[in-house]
Amino acid sequence: GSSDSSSSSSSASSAGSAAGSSSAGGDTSGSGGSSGSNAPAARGEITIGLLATLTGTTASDGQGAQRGAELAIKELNAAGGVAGYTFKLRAEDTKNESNDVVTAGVQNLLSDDSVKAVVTGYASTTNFEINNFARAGMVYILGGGTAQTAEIVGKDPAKYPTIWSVTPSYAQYGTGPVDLADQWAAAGTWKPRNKSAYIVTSDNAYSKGISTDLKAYFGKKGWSVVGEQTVPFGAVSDWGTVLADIRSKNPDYVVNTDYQVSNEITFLQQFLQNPTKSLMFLQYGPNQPAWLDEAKASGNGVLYNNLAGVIASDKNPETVTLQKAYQAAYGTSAVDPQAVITYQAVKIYADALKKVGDADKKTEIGQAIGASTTKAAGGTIVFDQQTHLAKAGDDFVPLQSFQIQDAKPVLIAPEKYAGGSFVLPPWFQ
Amino acid sequence: MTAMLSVEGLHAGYGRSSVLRGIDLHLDEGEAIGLLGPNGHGKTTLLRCVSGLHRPTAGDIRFQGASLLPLSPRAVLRRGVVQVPQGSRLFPRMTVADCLRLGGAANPDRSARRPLLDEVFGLFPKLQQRSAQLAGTLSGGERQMLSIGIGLMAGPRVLILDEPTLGLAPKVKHELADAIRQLRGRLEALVLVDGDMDLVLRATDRFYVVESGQVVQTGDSVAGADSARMMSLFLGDV
Amino acid sequence: MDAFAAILLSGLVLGSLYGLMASGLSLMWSTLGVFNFGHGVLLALGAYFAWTFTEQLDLPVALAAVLAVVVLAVVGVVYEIALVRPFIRRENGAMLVMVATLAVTALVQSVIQLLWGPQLRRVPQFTSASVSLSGATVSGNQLVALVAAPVLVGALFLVLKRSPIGIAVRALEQNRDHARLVGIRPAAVYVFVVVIACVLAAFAGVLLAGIQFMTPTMGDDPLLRAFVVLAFGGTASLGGTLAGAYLIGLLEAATTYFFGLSWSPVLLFLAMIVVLLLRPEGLIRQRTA
Amino acid sequence: MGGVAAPPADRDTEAPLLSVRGVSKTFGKLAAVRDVSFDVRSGEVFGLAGPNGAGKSTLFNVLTGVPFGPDPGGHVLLRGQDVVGRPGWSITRAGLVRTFQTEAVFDDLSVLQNVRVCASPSALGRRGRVAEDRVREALETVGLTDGDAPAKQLSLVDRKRLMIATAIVSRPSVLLLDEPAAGLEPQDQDQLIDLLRTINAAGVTIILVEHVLRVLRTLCGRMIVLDAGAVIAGGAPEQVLADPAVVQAYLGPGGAA
Amino acid sequence: MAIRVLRLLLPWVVFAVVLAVLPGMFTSAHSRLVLIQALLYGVLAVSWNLTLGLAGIFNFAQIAFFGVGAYSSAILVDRTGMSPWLAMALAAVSAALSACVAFLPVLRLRGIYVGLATYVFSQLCIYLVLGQSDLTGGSNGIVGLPDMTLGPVNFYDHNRYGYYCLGAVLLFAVCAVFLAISRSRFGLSLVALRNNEQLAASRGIRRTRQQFLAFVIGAAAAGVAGSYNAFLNSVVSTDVFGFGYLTILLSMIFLGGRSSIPGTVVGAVVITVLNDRLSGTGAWQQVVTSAIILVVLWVFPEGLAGAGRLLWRRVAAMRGRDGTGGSPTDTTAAAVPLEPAAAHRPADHA
Ligand SMILES: Nc1ncnc2c1ncn2[C@@H]1O[C@H](COP(=O)(O)OP(=O)(O)OP(=O)(O)O)[C@@H](O)[C@H]1O
Ligand SMILES: Nc1ncnc2c1ncn2[C@@H]1O[C@H](COP(=O)(O)OP(=O)(O)OP(=O)(O)O)[C@@H](O)[C@H]1O
Ligand SMILES: [Mg+2]
Ligand SMILES: [Mg+2]
Repeated sequence: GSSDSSSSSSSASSAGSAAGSSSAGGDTSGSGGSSGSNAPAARGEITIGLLATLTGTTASDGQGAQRGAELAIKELNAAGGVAGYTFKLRAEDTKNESNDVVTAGVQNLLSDDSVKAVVTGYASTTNFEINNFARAGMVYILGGGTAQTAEIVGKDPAKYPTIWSVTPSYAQYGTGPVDLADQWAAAGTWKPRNKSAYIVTSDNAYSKGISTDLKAYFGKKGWSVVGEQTVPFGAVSDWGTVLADIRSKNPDYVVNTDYQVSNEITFLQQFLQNPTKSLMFLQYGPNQPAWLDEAKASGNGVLYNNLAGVIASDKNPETVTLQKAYQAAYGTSAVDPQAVITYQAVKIYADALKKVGDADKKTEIGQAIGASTTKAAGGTIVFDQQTHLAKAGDDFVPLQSFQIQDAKPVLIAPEKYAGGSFVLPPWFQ
Repeated sequence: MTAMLSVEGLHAGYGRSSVLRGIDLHLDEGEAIGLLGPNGHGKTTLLRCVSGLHRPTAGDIRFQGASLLPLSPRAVLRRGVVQVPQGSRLFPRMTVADCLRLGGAANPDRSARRPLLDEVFGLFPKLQQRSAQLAGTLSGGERQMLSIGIGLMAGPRVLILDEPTLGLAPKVKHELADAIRQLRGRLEALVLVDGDMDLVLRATDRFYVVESGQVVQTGDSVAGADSARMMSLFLGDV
Repeated sequence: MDAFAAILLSGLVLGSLYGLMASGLSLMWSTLGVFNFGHGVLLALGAYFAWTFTEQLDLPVALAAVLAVVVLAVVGVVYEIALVRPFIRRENGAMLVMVATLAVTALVQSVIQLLWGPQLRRVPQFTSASVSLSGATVSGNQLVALVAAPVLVGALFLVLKRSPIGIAVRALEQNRDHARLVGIRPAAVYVFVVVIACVLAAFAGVLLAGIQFMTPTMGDDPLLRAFVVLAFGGTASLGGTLAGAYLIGLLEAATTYFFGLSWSPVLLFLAMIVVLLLRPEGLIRQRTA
Repeated sequence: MGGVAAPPADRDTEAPLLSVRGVSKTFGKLAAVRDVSFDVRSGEVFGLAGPNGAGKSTLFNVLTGVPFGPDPGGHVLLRGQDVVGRPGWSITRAGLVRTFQTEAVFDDLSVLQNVRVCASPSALGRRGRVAEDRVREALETVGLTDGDAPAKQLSLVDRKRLMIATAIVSRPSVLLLDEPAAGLEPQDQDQLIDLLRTINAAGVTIILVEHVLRVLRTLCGRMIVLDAGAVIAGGAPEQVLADPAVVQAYLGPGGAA
Repeated sequence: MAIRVLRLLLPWVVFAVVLAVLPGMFTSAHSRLVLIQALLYGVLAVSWNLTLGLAGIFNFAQIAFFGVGAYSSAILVDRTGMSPWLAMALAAVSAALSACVAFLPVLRLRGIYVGLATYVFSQLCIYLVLGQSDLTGGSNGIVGLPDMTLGPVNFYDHNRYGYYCLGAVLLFAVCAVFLAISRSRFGLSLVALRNNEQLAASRGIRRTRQQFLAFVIGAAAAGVAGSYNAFLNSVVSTDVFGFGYLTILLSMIFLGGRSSIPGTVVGAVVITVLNDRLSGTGAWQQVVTSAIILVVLWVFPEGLAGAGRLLWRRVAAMRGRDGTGGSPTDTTAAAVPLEPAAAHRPADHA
């Protein structure tokens, strides 16, 4: 019966009806093609490519990314498509982000004539595929590795009209935690003893970049960084020596930029065995549902922030919509940050396609994307023309800061969306 | 009366080359037989078949009426058929004592282990002196003694010795020949393969000559010792 | 003083974890002469089974761990029959087994992903007990590892040193034909060894799954670490392996404290070369027979 | 210690080809070789006998630089040059070549390749032609005809032949043979004797470790007997084998029959 | 004699023709890329086979040599603007130099210990790359390397036709060189050392020197492969040192058959194509590929080369029965014994 429904749905969708939703459900590879026979080629089903780590160590990220793109496509098709096009997804597995595999995946998408745009949460560690897509004039909307993206695009933005990042520069990660602490100190909610900070870094580009920025910014704001430790990238099962050093330095503020969920759980738990009176900031990890599930009440008091993912506030209507749709499709309202990226990317592409009207005019579509303003679950996406990254800031994509309170994340900044305010962590009592 | 051990029409080979081509022989209780024959004509292969290390392609091997062919080397050993292999590297990184212990572990009769060990040390005092040395560092002759010692520790009913005197100094060879004669008393039967024809003929009752994978001659050891044909076959013309 | 205690405890905890992982590997190497690349994925498999028993069947962790170990013991039998037995007697048997275990690693990792999905998961810790030593604390599974590693590996060491099965294992490795002639059944010994290795891997997996999140590839990192441990401590004996594990653990703890952890492989390699230059017989005294 | 003095070199003014001076080797408490001295003249066949474990193979190991346990003591002068402490390959290239007690050949190579790989001292040598001639000559000498046969499939006798071929192809000045006749039947022993005579006649000095007395008697001009690492007798075979100390330690009551 | 030469050359001519014809048959960018990756893996696997297969050394540093080659050419091109061709040549040199370091432990170690030490060496390379981020770009890697060109021809054009040709030439060259080595006395000495080191030493073969040469030659080839890979993807990052390469290459070598060059090449092609065919199936890709490898190992422990030999023997036997072929002076018999034991029946030595 399913083949019946899909053929009927594709003809229906080409007629602009909403009935197409039944086929877009879970079928990502898509049988496709049958609609092309009775519709003009330019108005048939087109493919959106996805690069994602569907297997391997970070498979859960890859699946998140796939869900986001799938959901967006399902919604678009349900709404009757865009400019006469309906969409299907073609996912390429980038496994462990090795260059050969990424090159092959990129090539597969580029050689598939029905692919008109490619989205990704992240595809490679270096984002080198940007060059391949730019050379082929393919629309490529990505999320992670913003420093690499800015580095590649920034040299000659004109060469990359079709490359855009829905994630803003990570620069704010390097300032946000410091600014907040200064605010609390000024407001008297928290009294630092000597404005000392301790930074733990994991040996990878992301963590190192943020730690470097933080260190500089701490210094600029009159803090002293009393200690720094770098741990190897990968699972760290014992933080004893790092914590010993922290205890001996007894800083006001501890920042751990090792974003890996399990490392941050272990770090916190081992810290709590004998805590110092320090604020505890953990980079990114607590955003993951798995972190909260595991930490539960022991996470109370922990600070973290996020540039990706939905704005965790009912005050943002797009968030509510996305959460509902996600709940309906996948049975959870905890939208994976990777899903937010690809969901937004597909939607932004669709809007640009609507404007241009022809999926093959990729450069025009790219330019339309660059000029677009999109209110989305993660904030308002406007692109910086120099780096092709989304702009950061409270009116654009905000840096959301959270504190765990009563085993739940509470958004404490920016003011605009905040649902609560900072309290002293329990270990200060 | 059926023979204690009998080999009937045995064929065996390695890959495509056939080594044994229909061997027939038998061993009665209380008997010692010798296998003679030029190098590389299948004696060792025959013995490997008996102890279950090598699967023959045709024929049968029976021990006290029951076929040994389906049995694993361990099961053959449990029936009391113990083989001392030719030119073994032994267990190079185990001590002499451990090697002997290993041999003893194969002996179902625990209480016999201690006396057996004494017996082995009596036979080869050198092993006792060297009992803490690694087997891999023994001299060629010492290794040969240890190999026999391991076999004896298993408490054999039928002992099969494959070239036990290979590389032994004359004196030890004589001692070993004496030891083999002594052993005969405690064993139910003995099979001896050795290059030293003299020794074989002196230590056994009957002999078989194996050539090109077949028994070409058999006879009484005492008579064989005089046989002109034997002399010409093996001693060459000195 | 605090720092010293922290480094010591940390080093011991890491050493115990590494020791548990490396000893299974070293056991198979020193007895069968093969390198088991599948050790990491066996560890993951143990963890996933333990997770299923705790979460799906609601069993207490200790029971789940025991069940997981039992399941892995059964897996070990299959593993031996499918991956070791068919190859080990062949020419280049060691390399064939190595490649077969590599292939099965990829296979089982994918199967885990297909069966359990890629979500991050954790197994509850065995205990919430903790022990402090002048400010440094070990708790939960770390504590269990600290105690279990020397006990388990020590027990295994004794078994291999003293028991008949231990002698049989060594004999088989050194001379297969002669070992069979003294009544050793290679199949039984191989199964024994592989099962023990699997059991050790499963136990390490359950411990680790309480400390960090589980992924199908969770065993890769420990496997690589065990590699380094073996390079340093040698595979000649379990004692050496355990010593190597503690050495690496302490070195890691100390280098983290003083330089940051990333430098320990570099230091290790340098140490290795220095050792080699100082000790002409090599890292591990090898006897040429 | 020292045991009986080694047979004095003849009155030839010519210096001995190989001169072993006070060589010892100990493993822990065990002195496997103790203060052994003897001279070997160019062109002779020199016998070395002694009970099992007397230290004959160990002595060979010392002479040919097999790295084994602690460093040996004493000097081994080959044409006046001390070779003790030099690596095995370099001693071989200096002309001191040995065979092992077990018939060792390279199993994965063919007969021809086995000899070829041993032919040139430098394996990358450019003197291909000369070496090929020598390879053929060595195989002819030992009587191996099928060069393409894989070494793995050789019979014991042929393995021994091949082992000798690989040793003589580099035209050693001294050839050390460790029990070449072990496990051979009388006929094959005779062939071996002939072979060694041929090799010796071609100018190769031979040191022969053997338990088969017939071979020793037939081939050797002089011999020594080791016991417990030390030389207990030396001289012409007939005389040495009648020596009561030798009978007591080595030959046993059966004597040299 | 002429027939002999012809027989010797024939497989090479066929090989060259196949290499030349393939791109004409597979023109799509996708299949072209698959072919190119097969070539790359082929080069790497054959180069690894020198130490792993022929010399029997557990050398796990080959991937490090590959990575060093990739990085050094990327750095040279990126920092100095050097021509990629020169950089590729220098990649061979730098990989060979790194082999000198990796060889240090091999001086004293044997067997699996060599594997452990060389593995640690490749880990060390990763840390050096990450540590020297000013030079290497650290974990950002080096992105945007220029395409290789020859005169007016850009290798990226026409679906990377140029890269294909270069890869084909490299593979052909590597195979030819390595076959020559395995037949040479140098190659024989490596086998001799693998079989019996003590005996080899007593025959004047210098283990350290011969194995060192094998290391360095293999490393140089791997370095070139690394450089090729860097320009092909126009990026280098630490994944060139990754465990992934190790696994995939080992599968190729053993699927194809360890000491056989054609086997290794076929193994590389099979695995690459298989991975590509299954790339849409998620985790099933690994399941199927690994299962196939296991089955081949079970059935043909000598890999596809072993299977091929078996087949060839069957065919030869059939031809023999027909009386149409298999002349008694068949010279290929030296390399592939058709009737190994028949000539050595015991009776022959009586
Ligand atoms: N593992 C093997 N693979 C192939 N051929 C073998 C194998 N073992 C022995 N052979 C061959 O089988 C034949 C018989 O060998 P076997 O060892 O049985 O002879 P033997 O009579 O015991 O000789 P010896 O007196 O030398 O001990 C020989 O030609 C030998 O080359
Ligand atoms: N590495 C070692 N460690 C300890 N002892 C050793 C070592 N190598 C040899 N030995 C001992 O040194 C003595 C001399 O051994 P060697 O092999 O030289 O004897 P041999 O004269 O060749 O005897 P055979 O005639 O039996 O071959 C033996 O007792 C042996 O056990
Ligand atoms: Mg035999
Ligand atoms: Mg000896």
